[in-house]
Amino acid sequence: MTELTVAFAPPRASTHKGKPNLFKTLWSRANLFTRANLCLFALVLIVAALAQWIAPFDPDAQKLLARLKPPVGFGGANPTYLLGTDQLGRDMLSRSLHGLRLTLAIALIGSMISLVLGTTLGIIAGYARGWFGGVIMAVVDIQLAIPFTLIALVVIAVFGNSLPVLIVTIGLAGWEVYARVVRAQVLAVSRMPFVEAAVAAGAPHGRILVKHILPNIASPIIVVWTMTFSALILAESSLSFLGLGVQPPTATLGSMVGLGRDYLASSPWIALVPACAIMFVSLQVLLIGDWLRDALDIRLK
Amino acid sequence: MLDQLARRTLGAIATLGVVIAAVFFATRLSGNAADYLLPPGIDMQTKQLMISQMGLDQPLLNQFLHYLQGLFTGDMGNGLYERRPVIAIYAERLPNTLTLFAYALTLAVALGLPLGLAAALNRGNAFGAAIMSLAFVGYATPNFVLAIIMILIFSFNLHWLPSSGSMTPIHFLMPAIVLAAPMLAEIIRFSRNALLDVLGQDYLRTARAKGLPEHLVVGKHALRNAAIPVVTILGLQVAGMVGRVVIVESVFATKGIGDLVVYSAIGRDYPVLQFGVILIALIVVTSSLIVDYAYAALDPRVKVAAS
Amino acid sequence: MTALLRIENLSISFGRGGKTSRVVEGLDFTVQPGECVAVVGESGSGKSVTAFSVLGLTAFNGGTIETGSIKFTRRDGTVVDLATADEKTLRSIRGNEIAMVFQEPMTALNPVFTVGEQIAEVLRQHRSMDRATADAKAIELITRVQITDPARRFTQYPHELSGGMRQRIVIAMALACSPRLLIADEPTTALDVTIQAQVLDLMRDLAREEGMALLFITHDMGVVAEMADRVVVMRKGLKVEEQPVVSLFATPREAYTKALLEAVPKLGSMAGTVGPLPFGADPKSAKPAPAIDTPLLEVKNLSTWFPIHKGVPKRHVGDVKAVDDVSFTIGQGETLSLVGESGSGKSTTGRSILRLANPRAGQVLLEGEDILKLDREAMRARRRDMQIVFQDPYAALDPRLDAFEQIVEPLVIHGIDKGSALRDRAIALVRRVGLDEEHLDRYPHEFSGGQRQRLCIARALSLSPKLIVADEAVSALDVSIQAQVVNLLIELQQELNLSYLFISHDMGVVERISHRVAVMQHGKIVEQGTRSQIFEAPRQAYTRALIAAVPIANPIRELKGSVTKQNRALQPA
Amino acid sequence: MLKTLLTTFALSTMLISAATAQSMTVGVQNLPPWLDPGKDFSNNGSQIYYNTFDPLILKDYSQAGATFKPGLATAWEQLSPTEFQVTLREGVKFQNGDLMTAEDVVFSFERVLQDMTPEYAGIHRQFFDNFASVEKIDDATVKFTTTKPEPLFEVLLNTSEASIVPKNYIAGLTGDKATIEPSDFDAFMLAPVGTGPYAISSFQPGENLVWTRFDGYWGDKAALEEVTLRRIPELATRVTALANGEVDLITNVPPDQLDTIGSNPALKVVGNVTPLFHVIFFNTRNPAMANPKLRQALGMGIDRNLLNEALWGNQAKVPNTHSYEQFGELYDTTDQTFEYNPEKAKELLAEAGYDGSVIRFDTDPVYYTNGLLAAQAIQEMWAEIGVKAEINVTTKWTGPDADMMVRNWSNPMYFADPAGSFGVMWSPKGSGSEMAWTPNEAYPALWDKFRYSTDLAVRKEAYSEIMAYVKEEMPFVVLYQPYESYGMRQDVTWAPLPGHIPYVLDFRAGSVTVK
Repeated sequence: MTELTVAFAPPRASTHKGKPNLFKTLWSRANLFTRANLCLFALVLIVAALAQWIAPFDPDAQKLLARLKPPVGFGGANPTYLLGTDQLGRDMLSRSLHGLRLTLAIALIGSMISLVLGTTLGIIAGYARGWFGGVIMAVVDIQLAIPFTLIALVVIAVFGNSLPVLIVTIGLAGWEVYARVVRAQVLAVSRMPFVEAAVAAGAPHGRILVKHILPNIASPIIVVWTMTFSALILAESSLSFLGLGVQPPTATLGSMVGLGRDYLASSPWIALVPACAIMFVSLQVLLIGDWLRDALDIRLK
Repeated sequence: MLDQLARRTLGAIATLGVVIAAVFFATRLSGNAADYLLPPGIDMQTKQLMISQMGLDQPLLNQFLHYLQGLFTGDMGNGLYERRPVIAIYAERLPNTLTLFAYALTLAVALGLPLGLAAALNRGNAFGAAIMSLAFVGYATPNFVLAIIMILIFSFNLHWLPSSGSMTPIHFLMPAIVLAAPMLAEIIRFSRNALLDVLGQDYLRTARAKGLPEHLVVGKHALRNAAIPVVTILGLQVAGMVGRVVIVESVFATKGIGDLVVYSAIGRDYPVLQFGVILIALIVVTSSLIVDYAYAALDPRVKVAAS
Repeated sequence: MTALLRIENLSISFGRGGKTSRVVEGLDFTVQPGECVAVVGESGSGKSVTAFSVLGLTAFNGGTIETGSIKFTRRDGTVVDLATADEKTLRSIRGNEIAMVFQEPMTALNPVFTVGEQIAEVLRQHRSMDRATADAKAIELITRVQITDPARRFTQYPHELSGGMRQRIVIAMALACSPRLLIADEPTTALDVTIQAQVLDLMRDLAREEGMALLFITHDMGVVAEMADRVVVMRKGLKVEEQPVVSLFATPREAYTKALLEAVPKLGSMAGTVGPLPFGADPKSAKPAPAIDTPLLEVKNLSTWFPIHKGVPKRHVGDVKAVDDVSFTIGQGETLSLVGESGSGKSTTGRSILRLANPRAGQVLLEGEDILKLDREAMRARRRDMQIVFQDPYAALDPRLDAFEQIVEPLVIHGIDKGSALRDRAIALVRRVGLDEEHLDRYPHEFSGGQRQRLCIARALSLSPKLIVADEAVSALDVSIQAQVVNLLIELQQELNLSYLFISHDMGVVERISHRVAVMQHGKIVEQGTRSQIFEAPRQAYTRALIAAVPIANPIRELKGSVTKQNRALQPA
Repeated sequence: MLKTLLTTFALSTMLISAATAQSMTVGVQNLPPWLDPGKDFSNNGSQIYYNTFDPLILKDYSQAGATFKPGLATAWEQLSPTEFQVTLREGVKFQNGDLMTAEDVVFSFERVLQDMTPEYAGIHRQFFDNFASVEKIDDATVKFTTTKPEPLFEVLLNTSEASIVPKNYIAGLTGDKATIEPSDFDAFMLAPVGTGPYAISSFQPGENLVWTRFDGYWGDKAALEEVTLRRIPELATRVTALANGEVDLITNVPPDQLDTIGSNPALKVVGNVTPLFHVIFFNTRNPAMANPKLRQALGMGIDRNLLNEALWGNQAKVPNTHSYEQFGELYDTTDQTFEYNPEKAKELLAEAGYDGSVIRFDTDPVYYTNGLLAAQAIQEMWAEIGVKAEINVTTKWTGPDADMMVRNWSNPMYFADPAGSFGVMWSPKGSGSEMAWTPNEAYPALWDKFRYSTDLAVRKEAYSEIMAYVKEEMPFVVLYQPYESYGMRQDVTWAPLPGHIPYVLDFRAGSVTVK
C-alpha cells in the first residue's frame, strides 16, 4: 500500500476499540434523511403489526349503503371513515392497515423463502461447484427465461389459490437473484487467503462455510433482500391485477389496488390509498437498501 | 473466447429445450382446457366432443410426441380458443410486442444513461438527488397503477395521447414509458453506480494527467467503461420487460403477445400458451445471448462467464 | 538558473468538514531542468500527494491545497503557480509540459481502448495532429520505448500486454509531447525485479536524451541510488531532510534517514556469514543451520499442472505446467528460499505442499510420510505441522473475526485448549510476535499492515508447526516494517527450531533470511544450493540476471545502470 | 419545442378520432375468437351476429313483446303441430355476391341438425332438439318437421343460431371446392359471410372487427358506412378512449362508472335492463348442499333489493321468478319464487341441521358485472343468518365439479320463451340440471307438458307448477336482471333494443345515427 491509496480511500474503520457494533457503525454512516426514513419504516412496521388494535373497524365489515364515500376533506365524506369507504362500504383505513400487515407478511415470508432457498443453492453452486452447481445455475437460467407471471399462473393453477400457495409462489419469484449473487460472492470469498488459511489449519467445510463464508457474504445478501422485498410487494400486486392474488374479502395492498383500479376515474381513493402505501413502503425499503449497500460498501454484479 | 460464446449458445439452446418440455407438462398439470375456455353452462355431451376434437383425450405421451413433432415441422397446431394456427396468431401480434420492446428499450437506454451520468456527476446535490428520487419512484410504483394514472392524466384529462391500441407510433408512447419505467430506474441506478466506480479508477487519473478536457475524460474514458456493466443488466431487463408487458398490453389494449399469453394461460389454451412461452423464452434467451456478445464486443478483456 | 519547479511551503489536506487531516505540511523543494529529484518515504509520508499536486490533480483526489505555491517554468519562460492556476492552463500543461508515469501499469491504462489510441490521444490533444499523423507518431513512440513489433502493439489492448510492456506504454504516453518534467510515481514497484531494472534504465536514458527533469517518487533506496541526483526524504507529510544522493547515503543527517537506509537489504552484505541474520545484527552472530540426518520435508518430483480446456464441448488440450518435476528438501530449523519471477511457479509449489493446490504427481514427505497420500482425516491432523503466511496481510485475515478468534481458530479446529487456557495461549502468541494482549479484541481493520502480518504469523504459530510456508510474506510491507518482520521470523526460527519455505522475489531479503536457496523458472528449479553458492557463485544466467537486476543501494558505483543493461537480452520484450 | 410536441399530440389524437357521419368506432370489453352464428350462443358472439346475418324470421326489436316480421322468409305457415313451411325471399344476396337459395337454407339447418361439429351438436340439443328434418320443397319453399308438436317455430327460426349461411362459399373455402369438410367450417369462422346489412371486411379474432356497409342488402341499407369494433378490456382505458374521442361508443360500463361518463358534457350513458339473470346455483349433489331446506335458507338470506340498491343504483331489476318481459303472454310477475326472509332462513337452517361448516362460493373474477362484489356482499348477508361462506375466485368453470357448492352464473335469454332461458339451463336435460341438480321423476313430464303444448294456457300453468317445484327444490337463486350500460358521444344516437337477446349491438338502419 502506498499513501496514494490511503488518500483515495481513507480507512473507513471506526477508531473505537473492541467489537464493532454493526448497528452503531451503520447508524453513524446514515445521513439525516436515511435516519428519518429508518424511523418511518420502523413506524410502518409497528403500525402494521398493531393493525387489528389500531384499525377502527373490522376490515371486512360492509355497509352497502355507505359505499364509495371519499376520504375526509372531500365533498360527500363521512367523518366516521377517515380515508373513505370502498366499493362495498368497507372502511378504507381499516382495510389499508390490515392490507399493509398482510402485504408485509407476504413479502417478508416470501422473501425469506427466496432468501433461504436462493442462498442455499447459491452456496452449493459456488462452494461445491461440480455438476450439481451447474444444474442449479441451469435452473436459474430456465427460471429467467420464463416470466414469473406464467410460473405463478401454473403454480396457483396446480395448487389452488390460497395464502400459503401465494406466499410460496411469491417466494419462488426471487430465489434466482440470491442464487446468482451468492454464488458469485462465495466464489470470490472462497478464493480469499483467509479461507485458505483456515483450510491450511485443517478446518472442515462446515466450519469454513459457517465461520468464514457466510458472515462475509451476509452484507450482499441483506442488500439483495431489500431489493427483492420491494419487488415482491409489486409482484403481489401484479398477481392481484391478474386475479391471482389473495381471495376476497381478505385485503392486501395489492389486491385492493387490483380490485379498485376500475374506480380510478370515479372514486380514485379506493386504489390510490393502497397504491400510495405500496409506493411508500417499497420506496422506503429501496432507500434503506441503497443506504445499506453504500454503508456496507458492496458492489453487486 | 469464441469457445465460450459457443458454449453459451449451446447452453441457451439447452435452456430452451428444457423450457419446451417443461411448458408442455406444466400446462397439462394446470387443469383441463375444457374447464376454462368453453362457455359456462355448455352441456356435458358437447364438452366431451370438444375435448376429443381438441385431442385432449389422447394419452399424455401421444400429445407430447405430437407436440414435439409439430415443433420440428413448424406446425404448432391450432389455438383451442381461436381455432386457427398458433403461428398465424402470433404472427399478427409479435411485431407489436417487439416494437413496444424496441421503443421501451430505446427510451430506457436513451434516457437512463444520461440521467445516470448526470446523477453520478451531481452526486450529493439536489439535482442528483432529484434524478435518483425519480428512479426510485419509477421502481416502486406498480406498473398497472402507473399505466392507468398516465391514461387518466394524458388521455382522459389532457387529451394529449391516445389511450389504447397499436395503430400508430404515438400509440406506443405511453405503453413504452410504462414498460420502460422500472428499467429506466434500474439503468439510472446502475449506470450511476457504474460511473461512480469508474470515476475512481486509475485510468481516469491517467486521462486527466494527459491533459484531456473533462468532456473527454468522462464522455470517452469513463462512459465507455461504465457502459459495460450497464449492458450486462440489459439482458435481465428484457426478461423483466417480458413479465411486465403482459400488464401493459392489457391496460393499453395493445395487440401483443404478452396479453395473449396470459389470457391463454388463464384460459388454458395449451397450444397458444406453449408456443407463447417458447417464444418468450426464445426472446429472453436470445437477448441475453446478444448481451453476452455485445459485452464481448464492448470489453476487449472479456471472457464470457460460463454460467 | 531558474528552477524548473519550485515548491514552497506546500500544505495539502484531505477530508471534509471537521475531519480534515494534513497530508503534506510546509514542503519546500526545487527541481532544476534536467535534474532527477527523488522523493523518498514510507506509506503515509505524503510523497504521492505531492506528485499529484504538481499536476494540479489534488482536487480530483479529494484533497485541498491549503497553503504554498508550486511554481513551474513553462517552455516559453513564463512561470505558472500550479497551485492556483485555472483548469484550462493546467490542462495545457498536463501531458504536454509535465507528464506522469504511474505505479500500477495494470490499472493506469484504460482497458477498453487500444494502447495506440491512448498514446495518439495525447498528441491530438496537445499537438493538434490529425489522426494519421498522431498514429504514426504513436508507433514511433512505441518503438522509442523499446517495444518490438510496434505496429502490432499499437492495435493491442492493455490486457494483451505484460506488465513491463504496459509500463513502457505509459512512458511512451508521457513522452509523447516531450515534456520538460516527468513525474514517476513508484513506476517499478509493481514490476518484477528484472523488468524493474529495464524500465528504470529506459527512463534514465530517455530523460537524458530529452533533457527532461525527473521527479521520482519511491520508497526503494536502491532505486533512489540508481536514479536520483538529489533526494528529498519525507515522513508523515514533513520533509525530513534533503541532500544530494551521494552525501545522503554517505552521511544521512537524520535518524529516520539512517534507519531507513539500514533497513534496506543490501545485496552482498551477507557475504561470509553462515546463516540468516537479523537486520542490524552483528554478522558474527549468525548461526548455521543445525545439521540433521533426516530432512523435515522432502519434496520429490512434484508436479502441479493446470489443465487448459478449449472447444465446445470442453476438451483438454494441454496443461500449464505451473510446477514441473520439482524436488528439494528442507531440514529441521532450516530456511529454504524459493526465488524467481512472477509466474515461475513458486507460490504453486508452496500451496501444493500444503495441498491447497492439487499436485498431479510426486511426493511430499513430511518426516518421511507422504502427505499427498493421506486421507481427509489424516491430512487434517497432519496440518498441525505445516502452516502458511500469505503475502497480503489484508486479505489473509477474516474481516469479520477479531484477533483472538483469528489466532485461536487453528487451536479450536484441532480441539487444543478451551476457555481460559485458550486465552492464555493467545496472549502468549501475540506477545511473542510483538503485539499486546489488548490487541486481541481488535478487528483486522484496526491494525496496520505490519501488525496484521504479525497476527498472521501468530496464527501460523498457534499449532506449533514444524514448517511454515511464507508466501511472499514480507513483500507488501514498507521497508522498515519488512525488516522487523524478517527479524521476527529469524528469531522465531532460532527459538522454536522452525523450518521455513520462504517464497520471495526479493533477492535482498532472501539473502538475509536463507540457509539455502532454490531458483525457479517456468515451473522448474533451475538451480539450488546454499545461500553463498547462489549469491556468490551463481551458475545459471537466469540466477545471475535476478541478482544483477536488484538495484544497489549505493550511489557511487561507476557507470550507473550499466550492470542492468546486459540483462535485457534475457527477457522477451 | 413543447408547443410543437403538443401540436403533434393533438394532431395525432384528431387523426385517430373515428367519428364521421358515416362511420363509428366501438370499444368493446371483449370480442369473440371466431364467428359462426350456428355454433355460438356466447355473450361475445351475441354482439356481432345480428349485423351480418339474417334469420328466416325477424321481429320488431323495438319492443319487448314478440311481433314477428319477414326476414329471409317472406311468409310462413304452420302446416301441422309438427310441420312448418316457409317461403323464401327472392333475390337475396350474400355479402360475397352469391344468391341465397333453398339449398343454403337447408344446409344452414342441416349442419346443426346433423351435428357436423360438436358445437353444432350442442346447439342442436339446446335449441333444435325437437327438429327432425328440414327439406327443400321447391326453390322458394322449405319445410321443417319436428318430432313432437312445436309451439315455438317462429321463436326458434328467429334466433341468431338459425341464421342462414352460404353453402357454396363454405364448401369452397378449403380442400375440395364442392364438398363440405370440417376444415371448411373452421375457415368460415375467420371469414364469415351472411346476408345481413354489414359485411365483415376485417376480423382479427379477439381483437378487432370491421363492418362495411353491404350495398347489395335486400332490406334497408345499413345506417353506417363502416363500424369498427376494438377490444379494450381494461375499464379505465375504455372509458378514457371514449372521453378522448378515440371511440364513439363503449360497452360494459359498470353502474359505478355512470357518473364519470355522464358528468362529461360531450358524453352520455344509455342502458337497459338486459334479458339475462345473474344467478347463483347450488350443487345439490354435493352432500353438504343436498338438503333443500339449506338451499332455501341460503336463498332467503340474500337481500336482493339491497344488492340492487347498493351495487346497481336501483337500476337493475329484481324479479320474483325466472321470467322475462320478452316472453309476452308467458311473462309471469305473480309467482314469488325467490324472496328475502332472514328470520325464516334462520329457522330453515336450524331445521336443516346446518352445523356451521364452511360453504365455498365460487366466482369468476370478472365475467359477471359486479359478480365479485355481489359474492362478497352475499357472503356478508349469509354471515348475518349464521352461515359461514368462503369465496373462491377462479376462472375455471367449476359448475360440474363434484366438490362445487355454490357458484355464480348467468341465465341469459337465448330466445324469447322460458324454454330459451330457464329451459336451456334447468329443463331435465338443461346444462344446470346436468351439472348440479337431479329433479324428481315427475319433472320431465311436467317439462314436456310446458314445452310441447300448443295451448298457451296449458303452458302458462305448467310453467307456474315448474316454478313452484323450483321454489321447493331451490337449485338456484335468481339475483337480478342487470342494467347494461353503454357510454357514447352525445352525437351518437343508439340504444340497446328491448326485443334483442342480451348484448346485441344493433347498427341496422333506424337503430343508430351519428351526427
